[in-house]
Amino acid sequence: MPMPFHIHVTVNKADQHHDVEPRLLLVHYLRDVCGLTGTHVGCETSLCGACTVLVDGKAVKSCTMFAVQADGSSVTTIEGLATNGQLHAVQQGFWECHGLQCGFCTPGMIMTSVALLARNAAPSREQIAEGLRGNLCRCTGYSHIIDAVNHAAKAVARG
Amino acid sequence: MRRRRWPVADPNTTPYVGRAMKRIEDPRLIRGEGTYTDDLRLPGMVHAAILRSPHAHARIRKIDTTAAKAIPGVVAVLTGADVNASCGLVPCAAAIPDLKAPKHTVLAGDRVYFVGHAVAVAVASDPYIARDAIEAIDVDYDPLPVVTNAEDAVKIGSPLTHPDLGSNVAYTHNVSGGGNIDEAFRKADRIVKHRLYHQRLTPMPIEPRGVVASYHTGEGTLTLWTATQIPHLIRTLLPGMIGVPENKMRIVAPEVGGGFGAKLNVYPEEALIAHLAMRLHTPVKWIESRRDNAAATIHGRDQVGEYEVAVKNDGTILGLKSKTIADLGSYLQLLTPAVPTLTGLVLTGCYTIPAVKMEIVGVYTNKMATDAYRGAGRPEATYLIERLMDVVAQELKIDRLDLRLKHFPAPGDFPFPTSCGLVYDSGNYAAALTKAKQLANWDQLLKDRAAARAAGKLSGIGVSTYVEICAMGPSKAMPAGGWEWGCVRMEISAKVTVITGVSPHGQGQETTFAQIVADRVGVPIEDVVILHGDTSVAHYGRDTYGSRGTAVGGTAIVMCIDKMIAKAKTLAAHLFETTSDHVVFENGRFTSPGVTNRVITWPELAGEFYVAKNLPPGLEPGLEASSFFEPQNFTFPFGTHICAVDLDRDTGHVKITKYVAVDDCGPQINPLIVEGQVQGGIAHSIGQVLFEQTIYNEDGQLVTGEFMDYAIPRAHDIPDYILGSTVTPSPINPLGVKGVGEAGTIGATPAIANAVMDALEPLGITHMNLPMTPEKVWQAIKTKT
Amino acid sequence: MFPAHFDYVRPATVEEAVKLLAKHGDDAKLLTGGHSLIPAMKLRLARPQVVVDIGRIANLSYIRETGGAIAIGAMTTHADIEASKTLRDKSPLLAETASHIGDAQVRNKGTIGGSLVHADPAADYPASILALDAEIDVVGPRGKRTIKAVDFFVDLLQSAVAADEIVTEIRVPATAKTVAYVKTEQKASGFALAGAAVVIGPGGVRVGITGVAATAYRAAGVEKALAGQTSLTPDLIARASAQAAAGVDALGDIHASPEFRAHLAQVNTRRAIEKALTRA
Amino acid sequence: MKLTLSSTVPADPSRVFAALTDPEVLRRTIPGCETLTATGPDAYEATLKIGVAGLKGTYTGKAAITDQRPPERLTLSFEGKGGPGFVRGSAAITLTADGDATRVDCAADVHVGGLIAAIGSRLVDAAARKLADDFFRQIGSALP
Repeated sequence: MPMPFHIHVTVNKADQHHDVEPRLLLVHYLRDVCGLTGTHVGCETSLCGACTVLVDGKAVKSCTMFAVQADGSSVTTIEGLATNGQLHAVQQGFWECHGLQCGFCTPGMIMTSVALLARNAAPSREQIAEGLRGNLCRCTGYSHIIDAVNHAAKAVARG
Repeated sequence: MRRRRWPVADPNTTPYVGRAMKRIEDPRLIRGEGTYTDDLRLPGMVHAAILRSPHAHARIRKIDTTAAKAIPGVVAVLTGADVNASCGLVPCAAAIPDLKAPKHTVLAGDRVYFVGHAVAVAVASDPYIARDAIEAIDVDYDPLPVVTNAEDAVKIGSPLTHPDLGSNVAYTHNVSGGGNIDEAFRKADRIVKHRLYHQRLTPMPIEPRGVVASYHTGEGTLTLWTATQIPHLIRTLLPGMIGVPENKMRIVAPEVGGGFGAKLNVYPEEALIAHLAMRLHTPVKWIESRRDNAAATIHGRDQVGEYEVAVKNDGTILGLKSKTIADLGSYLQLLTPAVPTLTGLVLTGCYTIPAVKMEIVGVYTNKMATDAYRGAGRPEATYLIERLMDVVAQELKIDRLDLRLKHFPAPGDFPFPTSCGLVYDSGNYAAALTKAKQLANWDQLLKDRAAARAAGKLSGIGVSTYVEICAMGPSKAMPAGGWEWGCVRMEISAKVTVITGVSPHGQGQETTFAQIVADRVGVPIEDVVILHGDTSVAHYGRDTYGSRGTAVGGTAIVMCIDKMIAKAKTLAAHLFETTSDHVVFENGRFTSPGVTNRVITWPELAGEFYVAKNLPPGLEPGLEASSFFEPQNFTFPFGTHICAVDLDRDTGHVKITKYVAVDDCGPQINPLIVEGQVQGGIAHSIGQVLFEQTIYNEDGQLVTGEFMDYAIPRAHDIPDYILGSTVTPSPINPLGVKGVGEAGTIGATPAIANAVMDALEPLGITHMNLPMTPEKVWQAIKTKT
Repeated sequence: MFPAHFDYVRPATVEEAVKLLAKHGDDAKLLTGGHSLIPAMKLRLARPQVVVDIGRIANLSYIRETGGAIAIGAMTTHADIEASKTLRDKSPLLAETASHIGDAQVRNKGTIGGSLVHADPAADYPASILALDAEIDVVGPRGKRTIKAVDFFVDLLQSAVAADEIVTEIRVPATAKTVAYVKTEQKASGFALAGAAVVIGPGGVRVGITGVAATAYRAAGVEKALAGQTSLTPDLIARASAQAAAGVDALGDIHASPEFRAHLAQVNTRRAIEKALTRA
Repeated sequence: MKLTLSSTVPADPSRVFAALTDPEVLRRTIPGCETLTATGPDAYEATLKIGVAGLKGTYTGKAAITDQRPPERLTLSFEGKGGPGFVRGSAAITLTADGDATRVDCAADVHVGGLIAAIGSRLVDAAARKLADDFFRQIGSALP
């Protein structure tokens, strides 16, 4: 049995210290060790994007990263997005524009969109679609999701 | 240019119905606070992993679980020999005469019949160890001959999927209706023949299936959380499998991450995990991997057919004959054999076709079962009739819209009996077509195509005018009751609790039902809560499928409200010292003009009902009503979809340049949600027409077992939609609503396919199997140029 | 979804990592961005005993000019390459290619060194690495050596990097703006069914093709047909591009037949040359 | 999956034939062969660690040589299974003298199942060819 590995991760601004098995995936660490089940698992080949979180501000697929690799990093999950109970602009956009149906892909969609808007504050519809290439949705047909990200971009621009 | 069609409504403005309101279910979901099956954590919970067959057909010589059991943390390793006697048979609810059905145990017995067939289960303290354990199980297989193609499977000498059944043919189902088909074909000037293929599809909800079971030994009660569309049907069927009585069984569908028919089933794992919880005296969780979802959750479509249309030279269609071979896979799941027969029900589409004859042959192959996938039968029928209309128009050189218009029943012809034996409730097909043409700027579209063709480009326009069957359905036409149940209770605080027997999983009925209830009861929408998906809360129900939620479930709630208001009026009359017929109820206020100036509001009345000190004789305390709604017919939404495409000659790539959909689902409770349903449905069709396909190789190996190899649409595959609607209420229910969950998928597949074929028509290409992949398009172009 | 057990080591230096590889031999795998290795481990197609995470080694992530070339640290992510102003200005092909890899999340984690060593026959970089005539530095127990791009992709999933070696740096020459990468993607995975990378410079045209065969390759026939030509007419480009898969044993699978892959190689080569020329 | 492969081994057919039926040579030349034991005349049990690059799996299985007609041809049938799935099939091997060397033609019918068939269909065919090529190259170099 491999030696457990001690990690220190800042998750949604809270310090977390745990001994973990090397094989524990970051997504399972977040869900099962930290109890943050908003990050979902939809595939095992790094394609669906439901598990997307921000690691040191960058969108990554937490199913394709071992928890040990996040040692020393700062992770933001969907649960850490709202501040003081106030929805993030992207969350608000998804709500306003019916950007979700079953909601399963939604946390990953939102996290990818947050990172997308951080890189490009005023994306075109095509750029939004391209930016969401790594996130699959089977319910919405994406059109309302693109509306949602657009809505968020405009809301942020308005301040 | 695209614009938002539906400004989101101010939540404080009434009426709520008909307005684009933000969803009530969203705040928890966008915060990551929804509880899906995999999010459940119970004390002492252990984790199951299932070992699945790598063979499409094999005899199991021996299973050695010794090494797996020795792994620290492993709780149990069990095979079919250990569990099947306690788990009954996986049920099929479809009543098809002379159906040959194999015994479907939860784990394989001495044979496996498809890749992904469950062979053994390991239970461990964590899912990693459970995975270690199934890897350590040694199964000795003796491979047997495999059949993977349904057309081959009906040939003499084919390997048999189930040798004990003696044949691969599960059933032959004949539908004929209307006039004499032979006479129709005798009178025809021409017989137009066409062969059409509906490829196998994998539904791929983003949340795979999952089950958590907990058994209370002392009480003998079982609680089963499962990612399902049908908690109530499971509660009806699971008792017969595992022996826990229905009234000691609670089924919960927590948040469910998409269904599309894939979760409209009773699966082996539901019985197996329940049994393990009982056997091991501890809660057990099983979560499906994507690979297992692709291999062992139902597939859709997989039908191939030969079709013949009898026509006069002026385009008049006299009759339609079809022979369809439906690939059922190796086992019957809940509705497997019924789905192809649904195709037969709307074979004539939205046209007057005097005589029809259809033969459906359901065939076993060594593949996963097919079953209801979004649209279930209607996309198949719509694709074939709409392709045939184009083929007929092309052969007779008449305009394809004229051909369609010529065969539409007029608005005055409704209720319209069809040759397939249905009675369409209401419709105005020409109006939808006209509106779609307007939105598409039809004449300009034709000019653009002509210009593109003149410039040597391959440009096409496709049209589909469809009708579908929704609001399933009248119980006499359904396998296990098509009614719906609801309950509306006004609490003592005047908050309204609504319980529905439908089980939404993305369709937004927490919002649409709240809109209906708030308007009818006259309370603010935030005072309404919709409960669903838990059989201990919603005691009865027939769940969510077949675009039935609002039309059937919503109607049950309307009936409850009417009963509740009638009861409230009795008390109001008592308080007004008059009779009920002198009480007026409006906007949440009870008055009695001419009797008194007093106004009674819900809080006062609700208090009286529960304090119960001043009730008239014979009036029961409490303010609650429940109802079962039994629909007298299905509803028949319809519409017109128009699609324009450009083809890249060099790469075969199809680009959708315009997409217009006009759908008539009756009055829309929430246009934003309707729009979402239509857009989502069209996306499934884009996938089906252009790239999705489930592929088994000749050895029966599933080679599209992951998102790496099975493509579903992504954001950049989606065109800008132009959506519109017409409103033709249904007379079948008091809301007039028809249903819209599957419309997009039913209307869009033929529109897109017809567009691609239209683009290829100048080259003389008249046939292409779905999906119309770049390589197929390129090959077709290459052979003609 | 659940990888098998492994031991995890996280060396701080390249030297330490090389020692670990030498010690564990075939049982060890390097972990870089993880986008090839981790999915394979989750499916248990790969089950190394020891995972050597070189993600924390300092100074393996950089993009800087050195003489006439741009040096890229092996652990530089696709996202950094895509966004690099230095590359966009001096050698834009690699940045353009990086923008075609996977998706935004994959590009944030995946590294150029990891991708190259994996030598996936349908990965995007190999076409450009070949067209750019890049050099790849590796360090192993026998010291440091430099591998030329043409020698790098040996066989299916096999690069010239030995199991005990680590890629440290990739160097690409500064080029003109007349470069392009054109790709047809496998619809499901986003990998290349056929990708063509083109560099048009004073020395001629260099073309790298990925996705078509067991390894990426230089399209020698195309290059030869265009060698010494002063005017790249559409007709000449078309005739030359027709050689894009000449003599190549094209792969076939459910996503594309060998014939279609070879055809797409030709089409994308032509389109890449045309696109590159528009950037002159 | 049908595979046809040709290779040239620098030795005459009788020596190549002898090598192909010699367990000791086979153990050294089959890519990834860890153990190979004879269980009867021309029947073997073997453990192979095969795959490409890091995607290696361990397979245990049986092989038998039939239809021997030295030094012209033989048929090798095999079945193996491991974590990633199973492989089974047969290969008809024909040896033809080609100057001082032997041309080896191999017509194989290979069935793979499980994960290896489900994942990366693109890679299976190519990997099988590579393994066969490696094998014949090894045979060539193993001959004295």
